[in-house]
Amino acid sequence: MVPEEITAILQVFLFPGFSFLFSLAFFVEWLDRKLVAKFQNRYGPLHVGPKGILQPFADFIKLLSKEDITPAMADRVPFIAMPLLMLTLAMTPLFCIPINGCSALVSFEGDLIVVMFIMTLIALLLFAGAWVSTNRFSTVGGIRAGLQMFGYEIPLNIVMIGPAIGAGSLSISEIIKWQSQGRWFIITQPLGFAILTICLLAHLQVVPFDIPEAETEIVSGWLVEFSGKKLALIRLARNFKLILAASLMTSLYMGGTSGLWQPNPLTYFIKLVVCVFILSNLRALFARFRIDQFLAGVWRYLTPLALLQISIVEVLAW
Amino acid sequence: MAVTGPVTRQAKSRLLRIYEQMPMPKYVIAIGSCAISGAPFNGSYSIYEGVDKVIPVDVYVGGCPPRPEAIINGMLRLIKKIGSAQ
Amino acid sequence: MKASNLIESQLKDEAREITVPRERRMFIRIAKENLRKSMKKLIGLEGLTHLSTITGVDVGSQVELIYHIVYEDILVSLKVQVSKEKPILPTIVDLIPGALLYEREIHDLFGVRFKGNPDLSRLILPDTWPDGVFPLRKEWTPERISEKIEDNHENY
Amino acid sequence: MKTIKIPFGPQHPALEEPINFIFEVEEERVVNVKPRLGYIHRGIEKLAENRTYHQNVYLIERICGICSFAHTTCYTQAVEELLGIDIPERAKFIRTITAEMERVQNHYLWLGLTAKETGFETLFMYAWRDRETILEVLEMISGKRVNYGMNTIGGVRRDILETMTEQIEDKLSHLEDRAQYYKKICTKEQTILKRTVGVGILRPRDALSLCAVGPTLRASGIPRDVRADDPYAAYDEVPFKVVTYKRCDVASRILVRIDEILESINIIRYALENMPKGPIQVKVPQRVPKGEAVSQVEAPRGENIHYLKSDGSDKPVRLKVRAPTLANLPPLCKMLIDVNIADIPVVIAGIDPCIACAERVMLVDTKTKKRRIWSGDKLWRYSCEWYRKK
Repeated sequence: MVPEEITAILQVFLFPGFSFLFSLAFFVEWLDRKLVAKFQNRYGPLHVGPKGILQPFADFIKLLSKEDITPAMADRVPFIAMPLLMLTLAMTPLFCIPINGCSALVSFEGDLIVVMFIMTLIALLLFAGAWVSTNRFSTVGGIRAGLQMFGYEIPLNIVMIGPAIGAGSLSISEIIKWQSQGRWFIITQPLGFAILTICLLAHLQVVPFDIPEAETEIVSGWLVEFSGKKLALIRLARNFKLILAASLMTSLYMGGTSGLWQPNPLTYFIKLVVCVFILSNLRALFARFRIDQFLAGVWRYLTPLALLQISIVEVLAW
Repeated sequence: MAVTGPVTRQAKSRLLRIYEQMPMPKYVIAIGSCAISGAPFNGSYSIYEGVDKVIPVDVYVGGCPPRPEAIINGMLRLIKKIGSAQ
Repeated sequence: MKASNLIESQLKDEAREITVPRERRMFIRIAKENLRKSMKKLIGLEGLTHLSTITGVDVGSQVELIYHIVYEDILVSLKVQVSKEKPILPTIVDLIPGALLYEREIHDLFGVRFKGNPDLSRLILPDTWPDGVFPLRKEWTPERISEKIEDNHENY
Repeated sequence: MKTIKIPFGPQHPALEEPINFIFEVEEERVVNVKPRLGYIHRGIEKLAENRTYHQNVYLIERICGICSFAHTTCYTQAVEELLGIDIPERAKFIRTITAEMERVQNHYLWLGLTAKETGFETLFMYAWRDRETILEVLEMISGKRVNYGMNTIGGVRRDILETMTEQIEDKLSHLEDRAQYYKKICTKEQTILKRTVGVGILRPRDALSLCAVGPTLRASGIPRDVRADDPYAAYDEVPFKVVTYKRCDVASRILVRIDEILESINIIRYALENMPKGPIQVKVPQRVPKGEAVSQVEAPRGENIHYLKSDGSDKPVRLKVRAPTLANLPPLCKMLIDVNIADIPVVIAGIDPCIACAERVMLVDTKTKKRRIWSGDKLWRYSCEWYRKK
């Protein structure tokens, strides 16, 4: 085993790899729940571990121990496969995000396109999972998820291309290197950053746009039939989606790991926390939109604004 | 599963259905004297005297309505019971 | 007391007997036949008429229905009696659409059928309730009811 | 109307009837609605016939957890009218004060739940936190948070002492500026307006013909309020304004209820200042003379009617109770016509149903005649069960 391979394996499994991402997932969920609780004037998780930090981990274990029901009507194989697929798909793009130093584990020209493709795949998978679990709620939830996806996909992808044009390359690591001279895209393309946040909220199905899982209307939308281990994996996948969203915001618009001094994971971590703060702040401020209001809003405002942003970037090549 | 209020004849079938839909392990806590014994509505033609006539109950919380502290106490007992059963 | 004189003048030919226990209350007993006529008159009065509810009372061989109507600030109660054997009354849903649920409730608990009511399906009692058992009638004592119910749907 | 969190225990609104709506739907639009009640029918009227008048006070109090004081006031007034006694002035004032406090508590609870229906968690948490302050006041006066047990035939069982007044005073002022704050939010916050303006329209003509009551009626511009039309307790001595709004939709129902909170707080303040001294209860015989009485009360949700018939014994011959929610059901069905499916919970919450709105919504698709049963929201089932954990 040649030292490089060992370090590569170590990197994949240990530091910016699985174990780090797992603990980051639980930490991010805890942070999100604590922040939203603070906004809503209540405590949030308290008892498990210091300040409740182990609460998400405890929930995960509890869900694993719960009985795992597969509804008789649902077709078994896709129903069981769906949570696993969702977890893997949610995790893979994280390897393209540079966490340790300036280049990610997997960085090649065009990995931004791969990330975008995988994010669309997740949304599609969600629709398939809902359709497979043959429950009236989940079918309606799935249709709403599908509709919502049509809404936010286009502005999301356009706005993610913005920084790539600005930095002249399609690889996230290059974009970060370009931004490391202090020219963060959030300053040059503030509109792009705003649209990216809104679309990521819709991607994460978080309150203003949690239409597919509206508790008061359709119990919990497409999630309703999953229980036990499957639900645990889906919730974990959701945490990874949150990390993905936050790290996209940091690396594309706020210079990822590059900061005032030598690029290191600490700056990335701080910016990640800032982005999670922004996301949960928005989450606590709004009521839920109806699906037709959401679509109307997106097609009337978000998409033209995104096109405007791209044209500005194209013309001025900031 | 937390059950409050009297179990009426009409609602019994739904209570049973939900009880069966719950994934194992199942625990039931009956909150309020209506749930325990039908309290002031005893003798009415349309209620069952207490939830335990319909489904097995683990913890009873008395009071009409029970105070918040009484409910929290009931929950803690339930957690202790779950712990010991594990 | 302008409003109460107005009502008295309107309904004096149908009314068998008018009692005024206290101000802003009025009980008027009318025959079954001119229930709709007096109801039309009451609604005809300008100003705000609003049917609060219909109460059923079991008075020995008859079932007495009391229509509580609020006009201006007076609560008028029209009392109509109908025999238990042939409990049929004309409906007032076309005059006051709000009466639909009250008539269904009275039908459930007293067994009074309202001719012309579009839908008299079960409102309050469970679907498995045996027909013919009207809980609020005096002859159905709680014991008789529970014993009738037990043998009716033990399969539940 | 409750959530699955543990602290919302039974003192959460003990709702009257979980209801089953049958909607006929064309794609997203609701075409026809048919309500089905009975999930919580406890046969109270039959029970009341074999209990003495004093035992009935406890039974009537448990009809609905939130407007329990309105029910007992209505019942005791009917009995007092039959007995022909007049309760002491001070008792009347205490009844008015407690009734208004119950209204404030109910409206805060309703504000939180409507926010929950539109998905606005934060406002839900805030409204319910403020509701705790009024619950503390009620607990200080009556010893219990919800079914206070204050009312008895012939007066009130507990007195509001001088020492309590300034505590009540500063809690009221806190509640008042919270209500102002919520009013500002509910008129400016875009997301709430988007979900409530123009939703669940009830025109004044329909409201009248379908006999709507309470805030639902007043939100369609009709100033009908039992406290003004048929004053009971001390309402004839206390000046107050009947709140109405013209816009006939859920947004105007929100504003009507918030204004009523402010109005109630003024009533409480006025009543506390000039409450006469004197006894709070009058001795009452066991037997009630023969006769019948109808009494009306403005419960937080609308007009409450009790009909009482007695035959001289110590048990009533007939006691009829009509809660405001039953009167608001036909208008609700009218409002639900051609409403978007996603708005159904918001419109139902609009009339503040004293029903678990555990509506088992059955969607009958008119085209395909396919009947899809949607257990609208298993979490909200009142009489059956709450999920212990989401």
